[in-house]
Amino acid sequence: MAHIVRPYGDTLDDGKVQLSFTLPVPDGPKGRDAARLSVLGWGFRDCEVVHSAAISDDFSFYVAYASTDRGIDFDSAKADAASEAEAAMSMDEIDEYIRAVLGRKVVIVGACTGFDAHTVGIDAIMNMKGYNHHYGLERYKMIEAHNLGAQVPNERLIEYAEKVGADALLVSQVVTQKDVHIGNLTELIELLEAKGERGRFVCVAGGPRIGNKLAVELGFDAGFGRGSYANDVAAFVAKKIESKAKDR
Amino acid sequence: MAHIVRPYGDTLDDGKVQLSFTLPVPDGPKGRDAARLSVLGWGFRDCEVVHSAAISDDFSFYVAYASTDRGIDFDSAKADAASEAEAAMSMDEIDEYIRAVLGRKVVIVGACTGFDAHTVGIDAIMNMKGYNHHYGLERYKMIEAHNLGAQVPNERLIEYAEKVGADALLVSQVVTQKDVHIGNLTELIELLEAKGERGRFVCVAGGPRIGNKLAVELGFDAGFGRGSYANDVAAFVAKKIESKAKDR
Amino acid sequence: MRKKLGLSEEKIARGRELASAIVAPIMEFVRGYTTVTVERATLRIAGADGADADGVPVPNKIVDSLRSSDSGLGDGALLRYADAAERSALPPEALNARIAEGFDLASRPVADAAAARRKAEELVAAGLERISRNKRRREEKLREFAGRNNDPLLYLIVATGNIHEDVKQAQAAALKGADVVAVIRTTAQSLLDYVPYGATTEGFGGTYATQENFRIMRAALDEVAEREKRYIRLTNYASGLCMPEIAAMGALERLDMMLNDSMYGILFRDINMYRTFVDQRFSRMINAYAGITINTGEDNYLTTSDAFENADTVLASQFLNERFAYEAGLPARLMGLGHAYEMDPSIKDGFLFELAQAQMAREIFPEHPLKYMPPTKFMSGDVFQGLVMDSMFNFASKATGQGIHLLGMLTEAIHTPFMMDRFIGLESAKYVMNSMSSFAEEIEFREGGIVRSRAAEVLDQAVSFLEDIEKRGLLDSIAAGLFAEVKRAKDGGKGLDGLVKKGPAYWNPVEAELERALGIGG
Amino acid sequence: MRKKLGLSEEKIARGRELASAIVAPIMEFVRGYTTVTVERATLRIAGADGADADGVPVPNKIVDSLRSSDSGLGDGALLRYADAAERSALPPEALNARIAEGFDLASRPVADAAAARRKAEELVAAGLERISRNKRRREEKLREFAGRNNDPLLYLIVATGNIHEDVKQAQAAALKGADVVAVIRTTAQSLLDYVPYGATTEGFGGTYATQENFRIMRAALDEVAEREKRYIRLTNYASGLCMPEIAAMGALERLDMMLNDSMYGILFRDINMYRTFVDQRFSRMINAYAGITINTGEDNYLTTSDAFENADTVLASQFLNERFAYEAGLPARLMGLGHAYEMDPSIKDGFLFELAQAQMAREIFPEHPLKYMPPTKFMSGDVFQGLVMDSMFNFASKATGQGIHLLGMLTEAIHTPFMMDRFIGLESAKYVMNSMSSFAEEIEFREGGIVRSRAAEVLDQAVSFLEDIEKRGLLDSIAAGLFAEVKRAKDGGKGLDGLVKKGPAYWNPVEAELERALGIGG
Ligand code: B12
Ligand code: B12
Ligand SMILES: Cc1ncc(COP(=O)(O)O)c(C=O)c1O
Ligand SMILES: Cc1ncc(COP(=O)(O)O)c(C=O)c1O
Repeated sequence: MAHIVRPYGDTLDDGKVQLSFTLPVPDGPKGRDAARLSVLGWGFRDCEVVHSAAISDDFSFYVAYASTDRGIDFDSAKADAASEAEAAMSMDEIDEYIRAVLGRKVVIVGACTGFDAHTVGIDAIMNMKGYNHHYGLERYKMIEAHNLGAQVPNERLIEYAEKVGADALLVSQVVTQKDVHIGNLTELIELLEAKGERGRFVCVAGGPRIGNKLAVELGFDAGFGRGSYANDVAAFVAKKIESKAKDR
Repeated sequence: MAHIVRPYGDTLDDGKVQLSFTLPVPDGPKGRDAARLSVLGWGFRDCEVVHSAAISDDFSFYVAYASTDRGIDFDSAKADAASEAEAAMSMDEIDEYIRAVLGRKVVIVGACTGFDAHTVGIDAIMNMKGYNHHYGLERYKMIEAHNLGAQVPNERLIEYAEKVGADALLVSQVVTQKDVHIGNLTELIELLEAKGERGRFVCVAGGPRIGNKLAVELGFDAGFGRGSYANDVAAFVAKKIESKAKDR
Repeated sequence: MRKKLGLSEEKIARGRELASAIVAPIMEFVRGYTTVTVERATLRIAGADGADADGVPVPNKIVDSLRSSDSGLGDGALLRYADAAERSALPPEALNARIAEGFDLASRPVADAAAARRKAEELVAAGLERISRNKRRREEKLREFAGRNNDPLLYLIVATGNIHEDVKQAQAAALKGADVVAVIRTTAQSLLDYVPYGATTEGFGGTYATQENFRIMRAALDEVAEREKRYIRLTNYASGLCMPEIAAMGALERLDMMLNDSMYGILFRDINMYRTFVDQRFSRMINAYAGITINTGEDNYLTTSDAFENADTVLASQFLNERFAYEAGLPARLMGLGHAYEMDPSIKDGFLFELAQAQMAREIFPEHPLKYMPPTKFMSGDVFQGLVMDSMFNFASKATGQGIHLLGMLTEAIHTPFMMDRFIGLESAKYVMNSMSSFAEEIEFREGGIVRSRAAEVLDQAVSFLEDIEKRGLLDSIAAGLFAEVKRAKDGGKGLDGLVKKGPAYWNPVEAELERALGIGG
Repeated sequence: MRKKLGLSEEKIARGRELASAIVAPIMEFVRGYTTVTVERATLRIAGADGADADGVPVPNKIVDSLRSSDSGLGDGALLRYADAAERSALPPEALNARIAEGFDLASRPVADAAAARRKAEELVAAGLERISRNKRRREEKLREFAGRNNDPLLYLIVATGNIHEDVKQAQAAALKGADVVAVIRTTAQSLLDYVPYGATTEGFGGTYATQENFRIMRAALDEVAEREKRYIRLTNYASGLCMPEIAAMGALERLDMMLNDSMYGILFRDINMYRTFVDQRFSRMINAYAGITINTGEDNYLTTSDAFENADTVLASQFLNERFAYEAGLPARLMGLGHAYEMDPSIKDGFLFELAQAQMAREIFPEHPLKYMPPTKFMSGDVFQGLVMDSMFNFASKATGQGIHLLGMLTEAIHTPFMMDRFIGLESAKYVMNSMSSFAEEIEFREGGIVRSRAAEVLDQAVSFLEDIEKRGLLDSIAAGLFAEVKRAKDGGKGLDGLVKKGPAYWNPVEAELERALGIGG
């Protein structure tokens, strides 16, 4: 049986949602009605526009509460494949796993690509000291980690990965405005494919606005969003290498 | 030509909306996906669930940003009929109007009905001192205002209105939980109709969650929401009395 | 608590002196009267409970039938109930059931007065022992979980109308850090001259206060308390036409706090003033005996009158509430005197005026766990701005060492709280208060500055205001609209017909025992 | 400004002394060098502008061709440009057009050096006069609209990538109360060794800094200023590989503030350190001459290292930035030294530590219009909690008399600001700052309390840190990763190849005139 869930304000299935948005119209009674009609147009009912204010002569800001009847089947919701690894294995367990199953060090190359200068995210995953009480990949006994830093062109990343015989590429993308990250990530995969090397590396993308879904769509093996840690990625990479080996 | 408007984040027609809501499911990757699917299910695209948190074991809170393609025709938005009166006439102008057009004092009886004990709203409209630099009806030379206060049963309001020969009834409703205001307002109209007296009075409802639309649906002549002032109501009532007189 | 304002101790003493003088004639009057709900409360402590098929509670059936009988209520109701218990040899539950089915106590005069008295004393002792047990249990748990509550206590309301839905929301709130949960009553329960019976699932803007609802919520909060090792206080309203009865029910079910004000019912519910003064005393004696903290309602003044202009009326009312509370045997540590952060947000330095008021209350009432209410009046549909106002309030509260902190809701102007509203309120308050935790110890207010001058000015005004009231008398002052800009006629308002002059044979062992235990002469 | 922390004046003096000692050898080096962008900036002030069909700017064409010619850049570029102007008798616009079309300055040696010098001086005088006119205009408007700005100045960013869209958002922000509008540059413009030409509509995370974009935005803000009778300051970034050129363009288009740090490029953009130190000096001289306030980038330290642990590096960098700025002729009142509210929000009393840091900066740099940055690192997708953090920051800023206040955005962790985010930021800051407007005058910090102790401790640490740097030398300290936990090799990083040793015949009348006007010996 479907397990339908709807938003909860103060009673089960009341469907209450808070919204805020700007409209490119002047503030005033007509603007408020436009806001109400907009919310109704998005399929909500019982819309109350509880606040409106002029942002400028031509723009106005609205806060609204409304109800929805449209629930979803909770069973259709999927935990992000990559984040299923969440807390799956600890650093020691992963080292042990690699030793036991692969019997050799895993080589991982990471970088924040394109013009993106945000190093903190990739550092959080790779640097010795790690992040939020999770050590980074450099500390793993069975991982050889190379962190190329930020502003790294895709070509250089691939070149370097070839040089050190990498098993996996970790790519961080933080700036997403105008979908610049999509371009950067797509380019990497296309370059690899053009060289016939896509199969050679496990490719992982990460960043606060990157989800597993998006990453997979763009041709990566997985994507890791905010709140992910080195052991999530390490576990994923290790298992993926193993399963790739089996597939062959 | 239709003048379609959509929400504006930082670019025309990007359709960006902020949402927050609770789902009756535990927090976690699956909950976040449920939140995302919910937002998509409401017809938005590019949903980013930017925050999730556990409210309890079984409830979780989400903040999301998403885009909509569904705009509305701005020309279909209507300024609230009652609030069109907004700033229409000042106290002096209204007194002048009543004197000139009706030639007699207008009698208005107001109350906050049912068990609703919020007097501040009806006082703001009726009391001498008024609200936010708008004098109340008691100060109008050409209006005889009777404020019955709060917790007034509908029967008593009607009785009193009959006694003083009122032209108009003003009803305030502030508490709206479980739609208790709908019941109170509907009852008043039904009582008047049962007595064949609906036509005798201009009936006006008011309160922070009352809109003109709702009031008219419930059988009132108009409704006034938050931010309305004595002169809005007085102007409406005076004109309505005149038009009723003409209709006869 | 370090004093920082340099307030005149003399002025403060003068305020207290005036409050005593104002309250004395009221107490004089009060001691000569009982009310229908005082009698019902007495009966409840002795075991009267339940309701008939139409929902009329057993205590009401007893009191109503006595009132309309020849004997009236002048002798009190308890002796008749005890006589019936004695004669029938039934335990209270069975006797209650018989009364619910129609058995009329008033139909028979007392058989053996001495035996009835003994029975009454026995029943009362059992009731009071249950209350004492509750008090001990609370104290034990507070000791066991010492140091686990927030300071100030974070107080949240639930108000779904359905006790079972309330339980979910209350447990969620408690899990996330609330120290106090108040179940808001349904709109207008204040005006009912009876307390409904049983678990309820339908209310408007709140949930009926019933003894069963108290019990259900108490159990739910105790469950979270054990899990979190943090005692969760439960609050309701001993207010309106049934103040003493609700106090009794709360005492029997281990509530920890009660909204309970000496004048709120008069001013904000148009309840008759004589009735209210009699009821408030009895209700407070019960609260005192049960170790229940009262929360007074000064915050309500600021919803109808301006916080900047009328700050002195809040302080004056605090002096009066304190005096009335002492008269009822409440120690200072159970007096959650109320005030509120209701300054117009557009006032320059409004925050400093709020700090002055809160710090002043803190220094004048040093042992009292002041109850500080959030912005409500100037909250609007702009939930973002509202959240920021609440944050300034959270700051002011922690900065001045308030005791009981009602969490503001960003949706205050829109609806009774959604579950997520409460969550946002809690999380943001915890962040602010932790982030400026030691602020109160850190800072001094400059001599001659805005904060000190404002506090001194408000104290001055409050003392003049009390002087004025003393001259006119409290009843006439209320009639003249000196409080909250509301005028109330002495013999107007609801519930006056429930006021009863005590007869020469009036006998109430609950009252006597409470007076004895609390050390307040009858 | 009343001092409240009781900081040791000796320690402060020691900090300044160390900064001088650290900066002196760098200045020694700097005076012997020019860079490609210093030359291009000089050319721009003399009138060089425009770009060829491929978008290569005229100043770059000149400098690149000279560099690759036999003569090189050692003599400076201006004389050649002036010589061409003199010989062709063309006004700069026409000459620029010819260069854009392919005319190569390097192809001909200087004809009449004396005539070329005269021409150069004439061109430079015209450029500098335009800059001076801008400065006078700004001063007049500030006088005319005196008292209409907020205090601190409220600073907002726009970053749509499209200058025309930016204009809408900037005007909306200014109308709602912003005093300063900064147009954030597109991602990675820092790393371009040229400045794009013309109006632009495509950028990522920001809009290209071009002279035409400056002009468009300047006009848009002047329009609002006249309507609102409030001068609106315009800000951009004289930072990255083209610091001096952007400073020149900003001076020519009457920008009012420039992000401009002596070490930011090295640490956060991996630009070579020698190159940066040369560029920063020339850019700052231009800013000083134009009356443009610089904003330094200490806030960036706290995005990579911890605000509690590394507070001293911020103060040390402020001392260094101040010294570098004095060396370039900037008066204290044009030094918007940076810092930021970046304490982990879960730290108990974190707000007090922030207060300590902000108050300390205020007292150590009393005439400097400190630039205070909002929380960014600990902002999350929880926009509600983020708004509350921003409110605490707004409070701290007003409470410590900061000069330039960057408004926090509740969506900081999500996207570049939506129009409504900016609106919420402005409205909430105005409310908070008005509500606690006089707070700074009202309060004192307790002696021996957290705030005073923390400030003294950070000052101590900063002085030790500077002592360490003095011992190692600044360049080696950077190489060793002492700042922001980033290591930079002396000859590593971008742009080193743009560094040029001044030849014996090096001639730069812009530099000479600036040094003269600013009273800083060559
Ligand atoms: C610090 C910071 C900076 C610093 C960067 C310093 C540095 N060395 O990294 C400085 C000041 C230099 C900076 C500059 C800019 N920034 Co910035 N910055 C931030 C800030 C405040 C924090 C980012 C951060 O450090 N987060 C902490 C880390 C640990 O989190 P994280 O990156 O999400 O990483 C975690 C996960 O995502 C994941 N992860 C990340 N990468 C990877 C990779 C892999 C393989 C895996 C498995 C996982 C993984 O694991 C990490 C740990 O859990 C954010 C706002 C915010 N609060 O988020 C803005 C922000 C990211 N910046 C932004 C912008 C626009 C810029 C600029 C472009 C602005 C400008 N025009 O000048 C510049 C230029 C930078 C450039 N060219 O890229 C925007 C991006 C908007 C967008 N969505 O497009 C943000 C969101 C601010 C905003 N609201 O405008 N920035
Ligand atoms: C003050 C106040 C009180 C005071 C009332 C004092 C008094 N004498 O009025 C007290 C403390 C007594 C009180 C009690 C309760 N309150 Co109350 N209260 C408020 C508060 C804080 C402000 C209301 C106010 O005064 N607004 C100012 C006036 C001027 O605005 P207004 O009413 O909107 O009126 C304007 C317009 O609406 C219009 N208007 C109003 N009436 C009319 C009539 C006509 C004819 C016209 C033309 C115009 C008009 O004109 C006015 C001027 O512009 C609001 C929260 C808020 N900030 O809005 C909660 C609020 C209204 N209360 C609420 C509740 C639930 C209660 C209680 C039921 C709680 C309880 N269970 O105990 C009780 C019981 C009251 C009862 N039985 O009705 C809820 C209602 C939720 C809902 N939507 O159902 C609110 C929204 C708070 C909340 N979030 O929970 N309350
Ligand atoms: C003392 C007191 N009693 C009761 C109430 C609640 O109102 P009601 O009278 O509807 O129960 C309040 C509300 O603030 C109060 O302060
Ligand atoms: C001094 C300085 N320059 C420049 C920037 C902007 O970064 P970018 O290098 O991308 O222009 C900052 C950002 O905070 C800064 O502080």
